[in-house]
Amino acid sequence: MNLELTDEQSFLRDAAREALSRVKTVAAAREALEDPAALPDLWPTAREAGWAGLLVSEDNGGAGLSAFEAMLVMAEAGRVLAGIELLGHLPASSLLDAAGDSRVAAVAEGDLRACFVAAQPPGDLERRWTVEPPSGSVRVDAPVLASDGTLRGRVAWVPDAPGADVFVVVATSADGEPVAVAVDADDVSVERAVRYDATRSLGHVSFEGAAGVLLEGVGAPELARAWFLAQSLLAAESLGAVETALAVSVAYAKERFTFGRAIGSYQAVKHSLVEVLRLRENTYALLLYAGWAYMDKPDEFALAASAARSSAGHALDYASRAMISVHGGIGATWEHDAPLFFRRAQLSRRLLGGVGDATDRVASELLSAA
Amino acid sequence: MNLELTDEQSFLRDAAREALSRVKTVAAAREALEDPAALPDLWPTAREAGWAGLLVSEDNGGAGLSAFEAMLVMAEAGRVLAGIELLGHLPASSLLDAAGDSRVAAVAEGDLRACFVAAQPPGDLERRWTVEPPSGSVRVDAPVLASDGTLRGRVAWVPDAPGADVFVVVATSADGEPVAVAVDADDVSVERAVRYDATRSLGHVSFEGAAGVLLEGVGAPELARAWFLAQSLLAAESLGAVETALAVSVAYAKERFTFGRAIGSYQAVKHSLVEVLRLRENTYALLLYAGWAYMDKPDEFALAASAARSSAGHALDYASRAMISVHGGIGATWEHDAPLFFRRAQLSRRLLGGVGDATDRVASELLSAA
Amino acid sequence: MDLNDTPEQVHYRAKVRAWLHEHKDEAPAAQGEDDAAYVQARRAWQGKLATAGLAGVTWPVELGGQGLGPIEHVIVGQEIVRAGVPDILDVIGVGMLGPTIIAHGSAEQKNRYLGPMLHGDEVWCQLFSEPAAGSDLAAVQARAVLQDDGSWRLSGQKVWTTNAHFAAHGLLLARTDADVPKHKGLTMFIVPMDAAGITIRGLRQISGEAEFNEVFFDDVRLDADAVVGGVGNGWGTALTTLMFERLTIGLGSESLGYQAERYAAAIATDEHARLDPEVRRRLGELCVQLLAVKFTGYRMLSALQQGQIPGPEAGLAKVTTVRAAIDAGDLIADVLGPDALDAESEWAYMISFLPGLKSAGGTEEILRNTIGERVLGLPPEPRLDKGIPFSELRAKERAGVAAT
Amino acid sequence: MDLNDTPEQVHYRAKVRAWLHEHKDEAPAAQGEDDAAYVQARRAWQGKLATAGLAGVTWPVELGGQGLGPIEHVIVGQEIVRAGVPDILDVIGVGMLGPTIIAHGSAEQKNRYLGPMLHGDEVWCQLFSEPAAGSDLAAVQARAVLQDDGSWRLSGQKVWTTNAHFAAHGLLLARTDADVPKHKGLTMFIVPMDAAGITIRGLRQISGEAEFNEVFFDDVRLDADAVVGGVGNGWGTALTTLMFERLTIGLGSESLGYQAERYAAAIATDEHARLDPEVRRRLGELCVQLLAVKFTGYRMLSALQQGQIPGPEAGLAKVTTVRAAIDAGDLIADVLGPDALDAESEWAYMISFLPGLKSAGGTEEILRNTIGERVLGLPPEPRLDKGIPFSELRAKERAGVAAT
Repeated sequence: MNLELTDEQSFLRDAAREALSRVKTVAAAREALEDPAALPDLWPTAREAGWAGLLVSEDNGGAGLSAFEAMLVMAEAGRVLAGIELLGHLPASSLLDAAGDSRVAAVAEGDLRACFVAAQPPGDLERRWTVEPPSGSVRVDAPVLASDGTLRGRVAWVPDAPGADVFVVVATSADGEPVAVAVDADDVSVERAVRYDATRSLGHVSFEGAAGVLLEGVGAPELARAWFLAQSLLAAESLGAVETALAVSVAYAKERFTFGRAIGSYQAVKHSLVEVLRLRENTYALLLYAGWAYMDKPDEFALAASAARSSAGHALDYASRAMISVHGGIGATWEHDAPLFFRRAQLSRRLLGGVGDATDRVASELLSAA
Repeated sequence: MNLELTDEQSFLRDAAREALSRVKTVAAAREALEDPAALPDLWPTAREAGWAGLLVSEDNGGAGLSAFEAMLVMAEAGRVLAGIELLGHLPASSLLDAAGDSRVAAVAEGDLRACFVAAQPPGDLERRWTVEPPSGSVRVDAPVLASDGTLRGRVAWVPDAPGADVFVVVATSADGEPVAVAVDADDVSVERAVRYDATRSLGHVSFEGAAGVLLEGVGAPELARAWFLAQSLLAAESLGAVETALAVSVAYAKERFTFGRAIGSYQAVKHSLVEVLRLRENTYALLLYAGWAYMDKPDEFALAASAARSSAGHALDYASRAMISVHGGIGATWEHDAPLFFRRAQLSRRLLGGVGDATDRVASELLSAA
Repeated sequence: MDLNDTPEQVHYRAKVRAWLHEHKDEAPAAQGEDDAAYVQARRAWQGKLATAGLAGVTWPVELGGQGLGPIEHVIVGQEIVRAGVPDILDVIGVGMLGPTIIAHGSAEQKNRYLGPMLHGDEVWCQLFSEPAAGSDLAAVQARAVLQDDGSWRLSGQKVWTTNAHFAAHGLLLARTDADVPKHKGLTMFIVPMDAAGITIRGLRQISGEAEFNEVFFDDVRLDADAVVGGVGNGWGTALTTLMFERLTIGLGSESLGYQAERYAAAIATDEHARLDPEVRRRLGELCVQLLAVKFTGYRMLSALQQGQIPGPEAGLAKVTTVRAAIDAGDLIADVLGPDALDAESEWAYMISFLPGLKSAGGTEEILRNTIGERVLGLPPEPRLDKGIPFSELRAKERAGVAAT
Repeated sequence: MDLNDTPEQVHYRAKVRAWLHEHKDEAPAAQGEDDAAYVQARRAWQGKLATAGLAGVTWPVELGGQGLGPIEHVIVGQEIVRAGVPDILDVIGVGMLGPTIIAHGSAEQKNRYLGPMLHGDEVWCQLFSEPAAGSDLAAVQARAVLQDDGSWRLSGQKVWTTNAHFAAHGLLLARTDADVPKHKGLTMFIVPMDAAGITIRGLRQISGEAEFNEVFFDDVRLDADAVVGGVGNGWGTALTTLMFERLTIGLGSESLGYQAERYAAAIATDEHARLDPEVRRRLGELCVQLLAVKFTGYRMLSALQQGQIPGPEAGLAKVTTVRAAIDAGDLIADVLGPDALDAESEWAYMISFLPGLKSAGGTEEILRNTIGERVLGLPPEPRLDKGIPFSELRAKERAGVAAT
């Protein structure tokens, strides 16, 4: 057993941190709230760094790495609130790779940007494959692939949909089986949706008789794995944001004085920051679990990834509120970074089933195994 | 508007405190865990003080007071963990009073001790009148009054059932209507059940063709009112326990030193005790609401009493844990009082639908009104 | 114990309701753009309310008020909410600063300022907090230096100032002696907001709206008669304002809009969520808190009516309200999804606003300290700033930062 | 990153498993009455484990151990759980006190004590905490006074002592000099538990069981060679024990029984509750915590294997475990009802036990202080006891209480 990062993993992480440090992503996150054009296009950075092909096998032109390496990159993106379209791209790329789709080399290269139109696998309360509704608490059916090969349906709040070149859509076939269908951007209608966190590219995606290519060899287990991969990536991204929130808050707590003492010497502040650390440590441990399960314990991957997502969502919620609170009034102002982390927390925890569904899945997996 | 206690209310409260101070009830609560016979019989105290007839109208030989006065007495009982059988007696007495039952004078006098065999009124999730199950999360149907006037059914965890003289049972009639039936002790089988808090008299009650007297003029509104009265009384009793837990913890936090400072000077301890105070204040305010609604806003009584119960249950849970925690290791020892308050908290919150059902009822009432 | 109106209160309520019914068409919208025309309309409406006796209800009659009790004040507030019209614009002036001038001001100051304040002719702002003096208010650094002619020269910065951009006057706490311990060298001033050397800048919050302002003072001249309550007595004067602040927040809680019914209505629109036990548990728990706050408010009002001054524990109601409203925002966004976070949504504004409210106005942590010490009698935190001249204290803090 | 066993570990695990399989019938029950016969059976079983190399896995070979790493230690622990047999009886001795003697003891002490300890022939207890010295351990008052003949006379009281009633020896922290600051006047001793003047009294917990003892010392004579690690060095020696305590708790967490699977199994028995979203949310949240603790344990183990010493943040795992288990007890009692609180129920014991565990062993609050300061680098609390002779400090505290 060795849970330290390997040299390659450390290198990947450090290189990501370095590459992302060249762009003022946090400042851009603020500007983009008022001017979407202020958001830098980080896809070229992702291409150059080889992130696009991270999960594509070497045979298909990728780096052949695993989920944990992808999480390391996501954490670095989260650390600086960088809006890179990896949450949509990476799970899609792994499905295209599994199916040996003709586009996979271009996707691995980053010449084509892929978007995963995810569906939540059935559980013991909800027996269908479901996707995000535009509004409200009732999830809706995944798109349907008719027997003539055309795709119909609508999926709301799809991460990284705007501007994607190829969509990998989880659908149900005419006979009710879950399938993956690759659809070119031309056949997809994408309505851009910006909510609260301008760095998060979202779209409502509609298929109205779109022609799709059925991905062969990709069935329920692979589709579930892709869903939980997305959960892990979102968790990792949140972890990175937690780490920044903690570091910035700790620094401020050392230098800000009140009643003659640095505020970090007060238990209320100190214990709250240690609570952020506790949630951070828990989340990191669960990401290790998810990374390990992805490779070596496929039966536990749903549990591990859901637990990581649940932990990360809670951690970022707490950390971003603590960041505001430790900074006193100034932490709630537009010019401060804390609100940007708060925005990230609020929107992220409601995407892809939300933290609530992830927590329920943890219970569901454990209850089913009991 | 005047929410101060009236002189009569203050007198009632002070007299109760005085009467209960004559018995070492907290010490008895500990001894009774090993020897049930150590529990003092406080019914004579209740009789003498006139609590048995508190809610019976003056015409029927009672004091003609209202729910808030009963809550004041319950709070005093809770303050010293006194096991008096008022939780069962008082709602029963009010129903006998409403029906003008022949036994009401003796009940008001305390010559007969009554026991309310409660049923939870229907809500928007559960449409039946239900009673406590012996175990598990599924509530069971209230007893059934056959058309021949005999009663059948079983109700678990009935407060104050052992030794009661007359049982006032919420049942459903042959045509499905909720009714109240008075049954003499001879016709009732009571299995005493002691769990965790030895001061709480509980019984599993069975009716196997018992002959009952239908209480005339008592229908669904009166039965619901009695259920929510019991909720308020339990809430008030918990409030009293919270107040003792707070006072004892504050006193200890002033005199115990660590690292050269009184522990009450540390924010972790101080803020936790202020949290107990906050929960105490909230609960008291809701008891005022319940007392007022009982008299003047019957439509809001279900909401008010459920809110009070929910708040009190949470407050006592928190306060008794804080009491243990502030006292460090010694607070978790058998000889200390803190565990007795903890036991009180743990059992009380699971009686009569539990704090969970009360909280759900708050939501249900507000959602229905929306 | 009686929560119902007395016959006199029933009568008063009816009178208020009748006036509002008759005049409600003259009122501007309850929410409007933050522009000059809207402010002007709100000021005019305040004037009408004042003339009708619906502003300054608890002010003494000889100073233009009604000389009535807190219950009448609340009755007016309830009826204003019920009529769907806006309350007075200058809640801070009439609720907090006016009463401070009534308590500590000179006869001339009362004559000059209270009338125009009450009628909305002159709006006021509160200039207490600074970037380095928030919860530790006695640490203010804005400096007023006495001149040979008896006037003062003021320099420094204030922050979190509501209404500064259209206020005529401000009540300002400044340091006039740095060589004595920090609570002792403070003085309260009335500042004309159009004086030379004042710069006002909007301070945007998470939501993007400028709820507050920063106000900069660059060698601003204040006349000798600007002093309120005596030189060196600023801390005592400020405590009066803070006491009225607590009162205003406490009595005004119903109009904050953080009500159980409102959140329940939002959840009730979702047929699936309203039957979900997990949603109901969360809704129930936060509504219990809000109902408790409502009746805590009545308790406070009742105590006030008996002549009692609310203690610091009254601040717990705000803690409870903010927490419960945060939980409500969370729950509603969980149920409604990302659209609840849309810039146009009423919930997005609330979700954005609350984290700041939690930190503002004396943080929850300081409040808990105060209540623990003054209400529960727990021993104080070790204070490292006691009895030390303010100037030395600042030097020590700077040394502390450099050392870490 | 690799969570799987290496080939060597696979081999080691197989060997351990084979031995346990072969000998498990010789083991006593995992839980038994707290009587002499059961203790004797457990001691004998410890002897067999030690002889087979399954006790003291990380102790040096020359002192009777296996000289292996923490992973092998954990493998043994996992296989013992798997085999359903009890672990060694004297976890405190072998896990914490033995390593302290190995680090600080004399050659004679190592020779005399370690062998019998490892084999269960002599059980040990830890005599550190006192009624007024719990989380503030350096405040111990038990007094050892040097005699002219070089022996010591010990008086005082210890508390929270596990196994004292059948221990042969105790490791005891005493004050030997009250005229120096409190950390400096302490010395560590080995105490024969059958010495004249020692009284042991069981200390019952909420559950009614005597998990711990109080131990009273009335002028107990200790030989000169009872000192471990030097006179006046007791604090440093104690820190070593505390570090091994953290390690033992960290590495032993799997056998505590606070596992996600166990709680899920309890809920799964209730067909209604297992489909209730509110129950599932609570179950999911607490299980997330417990799964995190499990993998945090692996992280710690991996770091140990690389030669790193776990920092104080390792204590957060205990905080998380206790909280999650408290939540689990709550949830299970909510679902099962009052029967979960029956004296015979496994849940009643857990529900009763946890609140004390939360306060014990260095409270959560002290731990958060330590982590905040040592891991996050936050400034310390003001310390009022620094550099003050212990005798004066006590006088000040007494004055403080008198004043309130």
